[in-house]
Amino acid sequence: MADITTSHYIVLSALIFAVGLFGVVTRKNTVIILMSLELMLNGTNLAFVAFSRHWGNLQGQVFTFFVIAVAAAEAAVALAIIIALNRVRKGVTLDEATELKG
Amino acid sequence: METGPLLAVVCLFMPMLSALLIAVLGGRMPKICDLIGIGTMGVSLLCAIVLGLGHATYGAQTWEFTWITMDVGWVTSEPLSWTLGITVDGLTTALLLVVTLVSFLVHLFSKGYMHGDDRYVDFYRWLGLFTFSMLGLILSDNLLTLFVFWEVMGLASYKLIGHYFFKQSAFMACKKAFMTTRVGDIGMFLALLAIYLYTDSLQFKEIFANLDMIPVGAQFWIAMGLFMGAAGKSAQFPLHIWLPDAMEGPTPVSALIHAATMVAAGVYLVGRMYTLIVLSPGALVIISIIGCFTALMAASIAFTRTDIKQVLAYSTVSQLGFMFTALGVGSNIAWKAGLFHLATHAMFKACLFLGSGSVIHGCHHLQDMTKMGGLRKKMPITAMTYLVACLAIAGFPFTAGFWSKDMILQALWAGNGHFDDVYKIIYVVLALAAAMTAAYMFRSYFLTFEGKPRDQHVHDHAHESPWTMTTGLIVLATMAIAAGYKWHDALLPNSPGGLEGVLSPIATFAKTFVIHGEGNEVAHHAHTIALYTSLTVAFGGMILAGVWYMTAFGVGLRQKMRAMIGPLYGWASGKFFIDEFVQMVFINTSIFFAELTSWIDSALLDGFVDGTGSVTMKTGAASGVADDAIVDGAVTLAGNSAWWGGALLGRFQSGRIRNYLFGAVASVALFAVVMLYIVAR
Amino acid sequence: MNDYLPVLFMALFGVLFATAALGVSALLGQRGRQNRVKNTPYECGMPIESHAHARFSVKFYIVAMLFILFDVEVVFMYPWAVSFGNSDFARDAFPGTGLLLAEAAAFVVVLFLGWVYVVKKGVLEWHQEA
Amino acid sequence: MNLTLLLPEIIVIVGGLAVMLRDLWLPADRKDGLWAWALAVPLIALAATFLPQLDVAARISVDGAMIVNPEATALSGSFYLDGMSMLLKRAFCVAAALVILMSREYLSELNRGQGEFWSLALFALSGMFFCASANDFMSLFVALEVVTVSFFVLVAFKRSSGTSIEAGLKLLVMGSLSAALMLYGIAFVYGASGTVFFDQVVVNGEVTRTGLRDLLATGQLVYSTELLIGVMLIFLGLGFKTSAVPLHVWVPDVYQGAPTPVTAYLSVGSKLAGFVLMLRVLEVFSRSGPMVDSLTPFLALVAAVTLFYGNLGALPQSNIKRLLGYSSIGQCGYILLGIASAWTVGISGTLFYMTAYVVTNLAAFAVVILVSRATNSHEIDDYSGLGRKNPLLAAALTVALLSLAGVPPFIGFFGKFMLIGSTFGSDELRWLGLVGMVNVVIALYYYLCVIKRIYMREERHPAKSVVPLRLKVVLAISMAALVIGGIAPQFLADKTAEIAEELQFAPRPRGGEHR
Repeated sequence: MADITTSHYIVLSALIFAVGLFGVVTRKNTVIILMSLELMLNGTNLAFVAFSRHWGNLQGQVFTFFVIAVAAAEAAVALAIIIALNRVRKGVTLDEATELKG
Repeated sequence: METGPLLAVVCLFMPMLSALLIAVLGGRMPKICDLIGIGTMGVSLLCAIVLGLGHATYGAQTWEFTWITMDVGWVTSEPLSWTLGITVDGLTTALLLVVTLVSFLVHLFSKGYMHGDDRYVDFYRWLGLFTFSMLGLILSDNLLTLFVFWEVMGLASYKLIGHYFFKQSAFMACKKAFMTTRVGDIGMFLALLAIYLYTDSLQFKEIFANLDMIPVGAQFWIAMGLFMGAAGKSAQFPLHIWLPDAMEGPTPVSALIHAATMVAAGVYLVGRMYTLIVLSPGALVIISIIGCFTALMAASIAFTRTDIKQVLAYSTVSQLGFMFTALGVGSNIAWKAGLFHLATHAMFKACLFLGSGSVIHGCHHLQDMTKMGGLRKKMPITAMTYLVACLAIAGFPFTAGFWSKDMILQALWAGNGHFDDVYKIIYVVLALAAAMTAAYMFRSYFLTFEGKPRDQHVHDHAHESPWTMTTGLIVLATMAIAAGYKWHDALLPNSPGGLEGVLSPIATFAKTFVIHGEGNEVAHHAHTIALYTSLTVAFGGMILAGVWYMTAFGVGLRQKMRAMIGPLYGWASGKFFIDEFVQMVFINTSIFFAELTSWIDSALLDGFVDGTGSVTMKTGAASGVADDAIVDGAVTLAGNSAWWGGALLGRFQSGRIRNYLFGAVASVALFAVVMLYIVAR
Repeated sequence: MNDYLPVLFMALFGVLFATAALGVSALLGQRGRQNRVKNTPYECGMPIESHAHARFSVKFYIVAMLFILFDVEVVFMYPWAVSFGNSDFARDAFPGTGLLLAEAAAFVVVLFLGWVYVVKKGVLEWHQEA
Repeated sequence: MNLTLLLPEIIVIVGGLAVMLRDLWLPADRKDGLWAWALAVPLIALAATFLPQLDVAARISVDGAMIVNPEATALSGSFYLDGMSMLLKRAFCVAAALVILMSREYLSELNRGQGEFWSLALFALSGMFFCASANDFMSLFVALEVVTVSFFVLVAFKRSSGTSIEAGLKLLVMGSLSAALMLYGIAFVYGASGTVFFDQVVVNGEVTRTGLRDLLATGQLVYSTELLIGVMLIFLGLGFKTSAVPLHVWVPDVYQGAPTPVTAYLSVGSKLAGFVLMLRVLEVFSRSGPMVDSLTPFLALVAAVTLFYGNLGALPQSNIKRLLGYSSIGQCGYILLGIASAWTVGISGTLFYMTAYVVTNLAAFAVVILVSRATNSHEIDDYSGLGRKNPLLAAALTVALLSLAGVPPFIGFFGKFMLIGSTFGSDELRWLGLVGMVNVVIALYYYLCVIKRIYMREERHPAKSVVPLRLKVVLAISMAALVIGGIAPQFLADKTAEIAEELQFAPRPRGGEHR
């Protein structure tokens, strides 16, 4: 059997991305959704790093750093919002956020 | 910018300034809003007068600026350019004078009439905006801004008619006015669209230069579309129904809207687009027939009204019919006659409306003529001016109305060489309508001012109005006589300051018509016949009214009449012979006719419009949105289905993030699949 | 195939271990004898003092969050350090860089200002009530 | 490295930090005055954009081909200053300044977090600036996230209010999802091309770094399915910011739930940031004909669905903010018409419309803020009789809505005209123009429904709005822009046409013969 090629990494990254996507769509708890989103981002990171190796330049790796940083910022804000949601609506599931509609 | 257009621009923006100033300052200084209004309108009037006096020098000037030039690249390879501007020619100058004069006097009049009104400030604000839009409409050199001003005027008139919005009737009236005119606007809008599509422009001069690009079949429909818009604004059958109801507005508003401005806009539109309309003889004759029918119908209804403003309202409808009848002839003189009558009518009808306002004010908001009578001694100025205006509208010799009506009849008799037989019939009918006009107007005069007071209480408390109100009456009464000379001169094609600028395109197209020009033997013949006819109908109508109403209600005067007429007819049929004759032949017939038309009016047309309205409202109530006056039937229907579509979308918008997420992911996937399919193909 | 062998072993081992652990506990554990004491987490330990879901001060999360944020920001130091030390790389990824130090300084200053904000807001003062 | 080009960005970032720090040392009773500091920042930045040093030719001609002028780039080519970014930066400055003027009362009432609000607004502004100048996918992503994350906080700023938090959460979840999708798309593009930069870097005649523009122009990078999927995902992710279908569902909810000044900011700033990036990405990929040909049906599809979704969804609304939310989706659809057509006139129309949209929407929101302060409600029914209570406010709202509806003589009309007109250039897109026209009618309906309530209904809420000077300034500026832009649109139209030329889109529509 052949070596592990870029394609394999990409398939893996797609799978991680898909798992994250699945979690985002099916989960109810906002914290878990957040985790799933991180999973999606990490799937992408994997793809970036794999492509970085494939092309022999470091752009993909640098991109990954940015993604990590942005993801951290997003997570910080998200947790703050979730805490605030918990204070106002006494819960952290998405069912707490269904007032705006129509 | 040259002097002429500069003056016109100042004239145009003064009322706008007034509306803005009042809107800004009105809250803090409600006392001065009338002064702002009157002052700015004074400046406007001054500009118009200077413009009118210097018309010979200014001639037909236009001022235009390029709104936008952009490379659109899909119509022509040249960049698309939209030019807007104002045009100052004879027609514009004439109407500018009329509008600013009446508007100024109405502003002044309102200071007295509307004194103490809760919404005094609002009233002046909308008055300003209304005048602005009317002036803008007149000055526009293109159909685009004309249409914008047309619609803004609709809104302003809606607010003014609905000034007493807390009264159910007033509220319904303004709604009806808005809705009915909107029906006409559909036609107008389609016509505009067609014009733009065929000629690639909405500028008058471009349209007239490219008339040959409009196919013959389309000419008729464009003309009819324009007329439909005009009929809505100018209250022609069957879209006239809003005007009598609109009397719910304050009387100065009636004087402004229903005498000089808004109802004139339709006539102006037809007059302005005459070069185009005249291309289609079929459309012309339809305009004439509808105008004539409206004139007769409204005149006969006017007989049955006891409310003084209602009489004037139907009289307005009728007189507008006269104008359209004339315009429908499609000859040089007809054009002049129609617009000439527009100008003279503005003067005497504004005088009549303001006079009725003065009476209503003097009688403490009483409008029923059967409770009046003998007011001449109490309100001498009002009575005198009202009488003068009545003479003018009746076509008494040497008043303004005489000249213009004479010219209308003359134009009708001359015809245009296409449907001359029809025009002859119209001539006869219109002459009858003119006679009736004289009769019902004097009926209203006699009932109000002459004879014995029928309600002593009202009579005792009646008083003459303050100077702010009577000034307008006197000026307008003077104009009701003088206007005939001024306009008559101005409108004659061979006199200086005439309207050749406007007429020259018509002259070009006159080749296609058998236009009977001045000095022609037929025209001379027509002139003579018209003169006799108009004299006959004027005096006939006035005498009939005098005889009938003075004998029936004024006992003293009836004695005099009997003494005067008795020896003549006493041998034959006794003292009430004339009464009965008039009753039988004239009044009964006309009452029957009036009732018939009134029935058509109320049962059919009102029913139709109200029915449409109520169906709309019911649908609206069911769906919860569409009970509105702005969007008319067809759009409402489309709107309702669209609304359900929107409500359906609202179900997607469930507020649940999970659904959103799922929807988003699913639709991204869907998009991807669809796209890959498209790309693979 | 050789590349996948460790993965395969890893997976096999994981599955085996899990099933073995479950199987052994099922085999050795005595079913059917259940009572309250049996079901407590620590059957033979200390009596439970409080609920497992103890409430922490929200400060705990905030400080944790701040740690992560500042920690993650430092990640940018790596590419910077690499390119600072490796002129070949610097030319490759960021050609024409004469301001590498100043850039890093600006970055650190901004981070420092963030730290000033945090301190001034009193987030790091533990003794104050939340 | 040309740091001067970054001057507006530096001003905004330093200003944002200064406001943040200033707030820390300001006594509580003087924090109300902080708005003036915040206001100064976008104004100074706006002034800075007019500096002659920033006026660098964006393209130069080399061997007959127009290429990106290296002088106009900074940060190793990640930052690019051309006519489009300049125009948008000015628009962002105006938007931020107007929003700051609008927000002062709101913050005084909230009485909390003044420094945070202003500095976040300014950081969002800096993010928008970088969006306008982004010249590689890294800066694109980071700039976009700076805007988005700032808005997460701003939207949820009223943390005592359930709706505000809920709106924040919705924005957050949808925003993160779309960011992840976009990122995945970028990964695809990177995988297909091997670069995330738009421009190549040449040192001593040797290409040290490849760029997408050059790869596509020289045919080294050709159309492939994964490239197309990547670009589509990028457009969908950007579509989240611009409220385009399918990632638009958050819009009405967030518009309704967020504090109104934030909604106003979101509706112009964040949206335009998305659009300018869409234009940038499209510009890069328009170097390759097959790419544009496959993107066109995709964008057209998105535009059509967005138009219908926004305008139909707006019809049954009873909440003005929600209505404006749906209307914002609809407006996005119009702008996408121009982007889908992807030729000079369409792009010019897009830029024109975007600029016009800033003042128009902000004017509408300014009135919404004022009215809701008096009536404490966002129900459209509570606008009944506004024409009598506050004639000037009513007039301002009417003008703004008419301009949004595209009624002449207001500025919105020309934008719509150009956008719809641009689709008539090509046979493929003519149907889209018709869709646009149908939607103009639908949109007119619901805008007129509001106007009808303003003028033709009895007032329901007697409270009159008091208009503070700051809001008067906002209204005066936006009204002046609306009307002047409507009466004399030539200046802006010329400017946007010039920018569209510079962007080097196809001079004539694709797929359609020229009449």
